[in-house]
Amino acid sequence: MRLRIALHNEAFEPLDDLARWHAELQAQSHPRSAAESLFIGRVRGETADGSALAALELEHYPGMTERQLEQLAQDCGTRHGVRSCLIQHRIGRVLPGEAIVLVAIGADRRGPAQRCCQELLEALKHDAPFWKKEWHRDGSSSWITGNTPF
Amino acid sequence: MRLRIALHNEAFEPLDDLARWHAELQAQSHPRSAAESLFIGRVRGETADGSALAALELEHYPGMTERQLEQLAQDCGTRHGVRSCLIQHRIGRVLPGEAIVLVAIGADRRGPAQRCCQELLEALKHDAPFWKKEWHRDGSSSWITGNTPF
Amino acid sequence: MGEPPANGIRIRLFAGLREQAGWAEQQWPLNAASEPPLTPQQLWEALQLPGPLSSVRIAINQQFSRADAPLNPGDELAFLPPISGG
Amino acid sequence: MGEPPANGIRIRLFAGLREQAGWAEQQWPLNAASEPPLTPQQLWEALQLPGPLSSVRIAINQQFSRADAPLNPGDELAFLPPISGG
Repeated sequence: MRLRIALHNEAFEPLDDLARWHAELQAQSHPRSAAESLFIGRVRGETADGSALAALELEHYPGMTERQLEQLAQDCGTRHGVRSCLIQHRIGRVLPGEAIVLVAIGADRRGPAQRCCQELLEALKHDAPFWKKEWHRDGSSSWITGNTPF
Repeated sequence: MRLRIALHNEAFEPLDDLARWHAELQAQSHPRSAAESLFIGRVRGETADGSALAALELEHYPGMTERQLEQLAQDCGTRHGVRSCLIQHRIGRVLPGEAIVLVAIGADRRGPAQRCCQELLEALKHDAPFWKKEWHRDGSSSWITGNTPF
Repeated sequence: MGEPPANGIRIRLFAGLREQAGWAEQQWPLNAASEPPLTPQQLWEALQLPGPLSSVRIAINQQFSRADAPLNPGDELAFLPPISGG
Repeated sequence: MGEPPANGIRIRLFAGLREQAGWAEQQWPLNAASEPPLTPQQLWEALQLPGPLSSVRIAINQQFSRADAPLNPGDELAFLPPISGG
């Protein structure tokens, strides 16, 4: 399985990253996958309680976060027999509308691609050390202590 | 729900189409979705029986295919309460590695986006009038009478 | 000026079925709704199309329909072999 | 030349837990593996960290671990409040 994991501390464009990833796989003579399942997550304009969000701050555990993402991707990719896996995740201060996560799974068939993409997204939400703090318009902030409902 | 359906009789680049779709939604003041689930299907290099494929020919029922895709997308999108839906599908002669289908679903949460993308892909595979013919290297051809396993 | 309203049934075949039958489309004369009504099943048999009717799906005016749905003058009837899209 | 090998326990806190405790990291002296061994649970209590230990996850050397896992000199111990990634 081809695997790439990257944390960005500045805004990234998921479609540009995907195009680069596809070009790299092609350059490595990795034939294009018959099935690719992708997910792009972006920061909402509202906080969990419905008020306007100024920004989201993403803290992580340098070293462990990357290692844990790699382990989760390897496990999930092997379980589903997929061909390629790209994970891009933001850290730092992220503005509403900006991309926060991109997962792209290439496989020979749509079932494994979709299942792996979905499971890996849940896994990284629950088992990769990231923490989100919501910054409100009035300058106050609060840590989010769970994920948004599925 | 914002809906766009297009049939292409020449090769299309899914990421370019996606970028245009996102730009159009933005231009219409449609805020970026917090969750976007996507699927890209490409033509395999092999036929169902494992021999090398020269090309796939995609026949459709002009008028009914577009109408049926729109109906399936409306039903699925409404059922899951999603915000946007893009379907691009090839017709005509498609070469190995070329994109054949793109489905992109934007929603407020990842569950509805993923479920809708997955269900709509199955729906269009089973209920939109498309027919695939495999062209072999020796010039012979055969119609495919079912879908690849999930 | 303009064409007179079609008053037969336009019958269309697709993909493998079209190739097996050797034709893509034909017109079946029907000037008025008949009683009992003409159905896709009757036309399938009258046209001696290949294989069992259960192997195909039926569309009337580009909507999926039943084999015993009544046909009316001007209808477009299509016999669709197994679909393989996406 | 170079630093001597670390032989205490490096303790790290993150996110809300770091802010509540008022510190991000400290060193706990431990020159040799003790008997019975020192555990994350004992350190949680000794450091008087806020809330029940069950509200956090524990990592030793950047791998998830149990609260009663034995700690050795040079280990990095982290207490992780509820994760919210993706």
